[in-house]
Amino acid sequence: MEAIGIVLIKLAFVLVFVLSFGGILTWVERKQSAIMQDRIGANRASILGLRVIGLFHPLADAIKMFLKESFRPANAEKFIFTLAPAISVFFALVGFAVIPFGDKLVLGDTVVNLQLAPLNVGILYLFAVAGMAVYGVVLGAWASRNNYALLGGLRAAAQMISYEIALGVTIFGSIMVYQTVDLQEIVRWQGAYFWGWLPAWGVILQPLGFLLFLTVGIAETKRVPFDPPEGESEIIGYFLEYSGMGFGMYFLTDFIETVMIAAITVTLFFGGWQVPYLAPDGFHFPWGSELLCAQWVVALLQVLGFTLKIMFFLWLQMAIRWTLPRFRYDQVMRLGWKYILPISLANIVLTGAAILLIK
Amino acid sequence: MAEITIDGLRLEVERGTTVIQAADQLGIEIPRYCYHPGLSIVGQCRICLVEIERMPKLQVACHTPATDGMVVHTNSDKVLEARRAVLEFLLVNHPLDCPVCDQAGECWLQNYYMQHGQHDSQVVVDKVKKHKAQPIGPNVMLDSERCILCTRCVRFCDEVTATHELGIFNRGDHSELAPYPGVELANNYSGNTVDICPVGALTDRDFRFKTRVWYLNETPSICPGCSTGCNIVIHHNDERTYKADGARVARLKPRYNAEVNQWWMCDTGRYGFDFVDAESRLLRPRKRLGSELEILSWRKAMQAVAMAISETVRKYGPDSVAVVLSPQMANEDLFLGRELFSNLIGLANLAFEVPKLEPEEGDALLMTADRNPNSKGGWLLGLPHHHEVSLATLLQVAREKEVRGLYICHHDLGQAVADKELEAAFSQLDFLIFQGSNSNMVSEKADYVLPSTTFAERDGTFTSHAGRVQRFCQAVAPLGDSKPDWLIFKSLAKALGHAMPYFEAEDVFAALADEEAAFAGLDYGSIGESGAQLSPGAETKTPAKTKERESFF
Amino acid sequence: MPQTKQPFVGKEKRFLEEGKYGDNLFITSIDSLFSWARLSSLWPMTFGLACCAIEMMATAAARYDLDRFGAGVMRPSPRQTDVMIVAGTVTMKMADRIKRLYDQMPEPKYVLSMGSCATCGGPYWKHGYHVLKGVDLIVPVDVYVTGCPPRPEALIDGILKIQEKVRKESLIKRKLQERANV
Amino acid sequence: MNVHDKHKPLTWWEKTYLPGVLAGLWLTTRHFVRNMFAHTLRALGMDVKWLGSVTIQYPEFIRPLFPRLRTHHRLTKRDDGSPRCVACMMCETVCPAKCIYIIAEEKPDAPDIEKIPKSFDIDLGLCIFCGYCVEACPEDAIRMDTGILEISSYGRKGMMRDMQTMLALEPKSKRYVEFDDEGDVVSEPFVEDLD
Repeated sequence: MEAIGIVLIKLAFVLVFVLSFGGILTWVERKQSAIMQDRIGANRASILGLRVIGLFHPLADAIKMFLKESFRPANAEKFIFTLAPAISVFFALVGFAVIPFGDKLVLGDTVVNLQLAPLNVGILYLFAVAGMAVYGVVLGAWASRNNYALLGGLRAAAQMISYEIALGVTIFGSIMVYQTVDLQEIVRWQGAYFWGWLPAWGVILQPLGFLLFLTVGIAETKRVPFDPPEGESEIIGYFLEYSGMGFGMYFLTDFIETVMIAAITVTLFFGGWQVPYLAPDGFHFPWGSELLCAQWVVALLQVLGFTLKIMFFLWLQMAIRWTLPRFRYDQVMRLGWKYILPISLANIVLTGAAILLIK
Repeated sequence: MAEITIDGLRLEVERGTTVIQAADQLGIEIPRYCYHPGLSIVGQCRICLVEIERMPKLQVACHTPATDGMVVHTNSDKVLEARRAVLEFLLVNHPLDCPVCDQAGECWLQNYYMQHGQHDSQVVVDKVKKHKAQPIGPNVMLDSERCILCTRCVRFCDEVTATHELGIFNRGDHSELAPYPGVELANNYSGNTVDICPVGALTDRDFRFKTRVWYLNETPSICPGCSTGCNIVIHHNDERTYKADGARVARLKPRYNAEVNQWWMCDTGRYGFDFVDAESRLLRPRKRLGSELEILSWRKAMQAVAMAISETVRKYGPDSVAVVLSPQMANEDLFLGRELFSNLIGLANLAFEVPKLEPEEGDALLMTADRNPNSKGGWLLGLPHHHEVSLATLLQVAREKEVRGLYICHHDLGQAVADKELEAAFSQLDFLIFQGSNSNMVSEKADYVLPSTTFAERDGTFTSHAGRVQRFCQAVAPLGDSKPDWLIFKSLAKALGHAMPYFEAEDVFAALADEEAAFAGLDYGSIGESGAQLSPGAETKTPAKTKERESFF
Repeated sequence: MPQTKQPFVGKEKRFLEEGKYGDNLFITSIDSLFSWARLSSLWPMTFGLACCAIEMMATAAARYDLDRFGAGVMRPSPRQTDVMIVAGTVTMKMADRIKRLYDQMPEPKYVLSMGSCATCGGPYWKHGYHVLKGVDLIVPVDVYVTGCPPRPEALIDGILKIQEKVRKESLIKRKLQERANV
Repeated sequence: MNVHDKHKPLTWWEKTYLPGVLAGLWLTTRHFVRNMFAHTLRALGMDVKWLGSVTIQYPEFIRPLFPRLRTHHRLTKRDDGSPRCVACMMCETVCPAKCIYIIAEEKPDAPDIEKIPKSFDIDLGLCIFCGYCVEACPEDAIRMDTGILEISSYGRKGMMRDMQTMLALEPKSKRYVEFDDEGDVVSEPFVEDLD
C-alpha cells in the first residue's frame, strides 16, 4: 500500500487533469467546430483586453451558469432532482481511478504506481461504473416530472444498456488476447514489439474490435451522432428541466465521458502510456541506437504520450460529432443490437480461432 | 320621340335630348369637361366628340340633339384618336404638379389621361406661366395654370347663383379664369365651383392640404344646417388620424337629389361641420358637484338622472319637470323622447322649439331661414307647432319654482339671454340636465351632462321643411362615450323601469311609422338614398296624446 | 385625515434607496465580473417563427458567426437560455407559446425582438387579424431590431446592444430589486 | 429524377455507413487541417495568402453592401437646404406597412413651392424596407442609401425618425461595394484572426 499522501496527490492530479480537460473541451468543441466550418468561433470574452483565442469563454459560461436561476419544476422530486447531476458527474469521474497514466515513478525509495487504484479487475470496474452512469441520467429525467425529459431518460436507459452489452462484448476479444483484466497489465502487454519494431498495440491485434469499441464508446457518451436521449431538435432530452449549474454538470459529464472513452480506447488499443521504443531506462530504437534518460523523464514522457494519445481521440470524437448527422432512435437500436453485437460476437470467435491457430 | 342607337344600344328619347344625355341614360360614359347637367351647354372642351354615322366630321355629344335614326359610336378609333388629341392639347399648358394638387385622385384630367391619353408629350415649347395659388374668395383658391377653361364655374355663377363674379379674360393660350376686378367669389354657393371644377384649378381653401382625397371614405348623409335637408356625402378620414389635427370629417360634398338640392349645397352647410370634431365636444357623462365635475359611467349617470326625475315628479307632481326637445334631433329621437317623457312618465311640459334666436335670412336657392334640420319632423310628431315656447316663459317658470327640474336637449340658451338671467333661473332648479353633442352655456351650468352624438356618428332621419323624410347614415364612430339621442332616451327609460324594444335607429323608425299616420308605411328601405316625400295632407298636426293637463308652454 | 400605514421597507429596499451598493469596491468588481460573464455567454433559444429565422441562421453561420460573441450556443430548452430572439411573425396562436417559453426561462433573461413583425406586427399590423401587434405586448422586450428581415449586421448590433445593457446592469441590484418587490 | 423512387436500396458497403462516415470525416478534417494551418502560420506572424475562415468580424469590419440594398431612409434636400419633399403623400399611400406619417402645410413665401411637409415621420420599427416609398416618390425626395443597418433600439419609440434627422443623413458610399472600370467588384480583403 502506498502512503496516503501520495494517493491524495495522485488523486488531485487526476481530478485536475480530467476536470480541466472537461472544461477546456467545451472551448475545444466550439473552436474546433468553428475551424471545421470556416468560422472563427468564440473570441470576444476578454479579461484586461486579452482575448487568448476565446479561452475565457468557458470561464464566462461557468460563472454565468452559477449565476443563473436554478430552476426546479414544482412537481419535481426535489431530492433526486438535485442529486441526479451530481450522480452523473460522480460516476463519470470515478472511472478514471483505474486508468493507468504511466508505468511507475521511482522517487528515491518510493515507487509510485502511476495509476490511482491498481485494481486487478480494472475492466470489470469500468463496466460497473459505466453501467451506473445511466442512473444520473434516468433519475434526473424521472425526477423532472416532464414527459419529454422522461422520454429522453428512457431512451438513454435503453441506449446505454444496449450499448453496455456491446461494449463488454467488443472488449472480450482484447481480453482474450491480453489474458488479463488488469488495465496496467494490459498496457504493459502492449509494450512488446512484433518483428522487433512494430509496437504490439491492441489496434493491430484487434482492428475490428477497436472500430466497434470506438463506435460503442461514442454511443455511450450520448453525443451526436448517438444523441436520441438529448435529441435537441425534438425532445430536448433528459436535462430539459435543468437550468444553471444543474445543466452545467450534465454538460460537463458529457465532456468527461468523452475523455473517459478516449482514455479507455487508448489504454486498450493504443498502448496506453506506452511510447514506442521507450523502455524503463530510455529509448531503444529498432535500428540499434539508444537514448538513455533518467527514470523520471521516462515517467514524464509516458504521461505525456498518454495525454497526447487522449488528445488525438478527443479530436477524433469532436470531428465525428461535428460531421455526422444523428441517428434516429430505431437506427441506434438496430445498429447496436443487429450489427455491432453480432459482429462483436463474431470477433470473439475469430479471435479465439486465431489464438488457437497461433498456439 | 326619337330613336337613337349608341354603340349598338337603342333608346327612345324625347326630342331635344342631346347625345350625351342619351348616352348617360344608357349608361355609356362619354368623357366631358364643360358639360354639366345643371348648367347650360357651351360645347367648349371638345373631349366629348363622338362619331355619328352619315355626318362627315366628329360631333360634340353634349350639343348635338338626338334625332330619329341617329347612329352614334363613342368608341371608334377616330373618336379615341380625337380624345387623345384633345387631351394632348389640354396638357400643353397644364402643369404636372399633381403631387401638390389637391384635386389629384378626383381629377378628370388625370382620369381621362389614364383612360384615353397615355401619350408622351410632343410639346417642346415652355408651358405658359400664369398665376399659381391665388385666393379668389373666402373659400376658393384659384390656380390659373391648371385651368382648362371649361367655364363650368363661370356658368355656375351666371346661371345658378346669378352673381356673375367670374369670367375668362385675355385671348388664346393666355386666356385665364379670374373674378372680375374688385369682385370676390364670395357668394354663399362658391364651394360648388370647386365641386364642378374638373381639374385642380379651383380648390377648397378649407380642405387645402389637409389630406389626400384617396384616404377619404364616403358616407351618404343629410346636411343638418337648415330645414332644406340637402343630400350630402360625408368625406371622412378614418385611418390617417394624425392628419388635419385629428379631425375625422374632412369635408362635405353635395349629393345629387333631383327633388331637393340637385347638385348643389350652400357654403353655410358645407363648412358647418366643425362641431363634429371640435374641442367643445362632450365626451363623457358627467355630474357637477359644486365646482367639481365628476365623470360618470353611463349606467350611473342614467340611474342618477332617473332618480332626479322620478324624485321630483314624486314630490312636486308631473308638472314640476319640463323637457325641451330640439329640432336638431332626428325623428327617432323626438319620437322616443315623446314616448318617454309624455307617455311613460306623463310629464305635461314637453317643449320642442325655443324661439329662434336671431331670425336669419334664407335665400331663394337652397338655404331656409329655419336653421334646424328637423323642425317639420317635430311638428309632425305633435310637438308644439309654430307657436314657439317663449324663452321668457321657460325662465320665468323656472325662477318661480313652478318647474323644479329642466331637461334641455341641444339648445344653447346662452346666445339669446344674458348670463345673469340664466343663472337666476337655473339656480332655482333642483336639477338641470343637458343632453347634447357640444358644450354651451347650458351644459356648463347643468348638473348632469349627457353627451350625444352628432349627425355624422349615427343613423337617423330628418324631415325637411318640404315634408321629405331623408336618411342619414353613420360615417364615423361616436367620439368618447357619446351615444345617439334615442339611445340615451332608451337607457333613461330603462333606468326608470320601462323597457324599450329598440336596438337600431331603424327599429325606432319602424315603431314611429306604425304609430304616426304621417309616416305610415315608411321604413328605411323605402326611404332609400333619395328620401320619401310625405303626402301634403299629413302635415296636419296630430296632438300629443297625453296632453291632459294644461302646459305652461 | 386617515392615517396611511407606512409600508414595510425591507433591508434590501433601504439599501437600494440609499444607493449603498454602488460604491463598494468589492461589489463593483464582483458586479462587473458577473456582468462580463453573463454578456460573454448569452445563449439564445432556438426557435424561428418566420423569414427572420433564416436571417438568424445566416447570422449564426460562417460569414457572420454569432458565436464570436459567445452567443452561438443555441439551446433548445428555455431553461438553459439567456436570451430569446423572437425571430419572425408572432401569430396569435404562437403568442401563447412564446409567453410560456419566456416564463420558462430562468432569470436573468433577455428578449430581442427581431424584425418588424415581432416589433409591431410589420406588414400585418393593420389588417393582420391573426398577428400579434408586437411581441412586447406579451413579454418585456429589451432590444428591438428593425428590418424585414434584419440583415445579420443588424441582429449582431442588437445582440451587442443587449450586451451593453448587461454590462451596465448590476446583477446584485437586480436581485435586490426582486427581493424588495416581493 | 423520378420523385417516387425514394428508396434506392443501399449496397452492402454503404449499409455499413463506413464510406459515408469516412467521406464526411475526410471533408471536415480537410477543412480543419487547412484552416488550422492558416491560423497557425498567421499566429506565427507569417503572411498567409489563403484565409482560415470566411468570417467578417462585424463591428470592426463591415461587409461591403451592394448598392441595391435598402437601408435607413434619408430625405434629400434642395440647394437651399429645404426638403425636396412636397408632401404629395405618395410614399405614405404606397407604404404597405403604413409607417410613414406626413402632415402637409402651405409654404406661403416660396412662389414655386406651395406645399411642404410640416412633419415627416417614419416609424422604422414598422417599416419593412420594401423601398416602395423610394419608387413612388415623384420628387426623388426619399432614398434608402444611407448604408445604416444598425437601427436597433431599447424601446419602440427609439425607432421613430423625424424629418430633421432624415434630412441630416448623407449617402454613405464607403459602406457600399465599389466597382472597377470593368464592372467587377473591387473586393475588400476580409480581415480575420482567430483571436
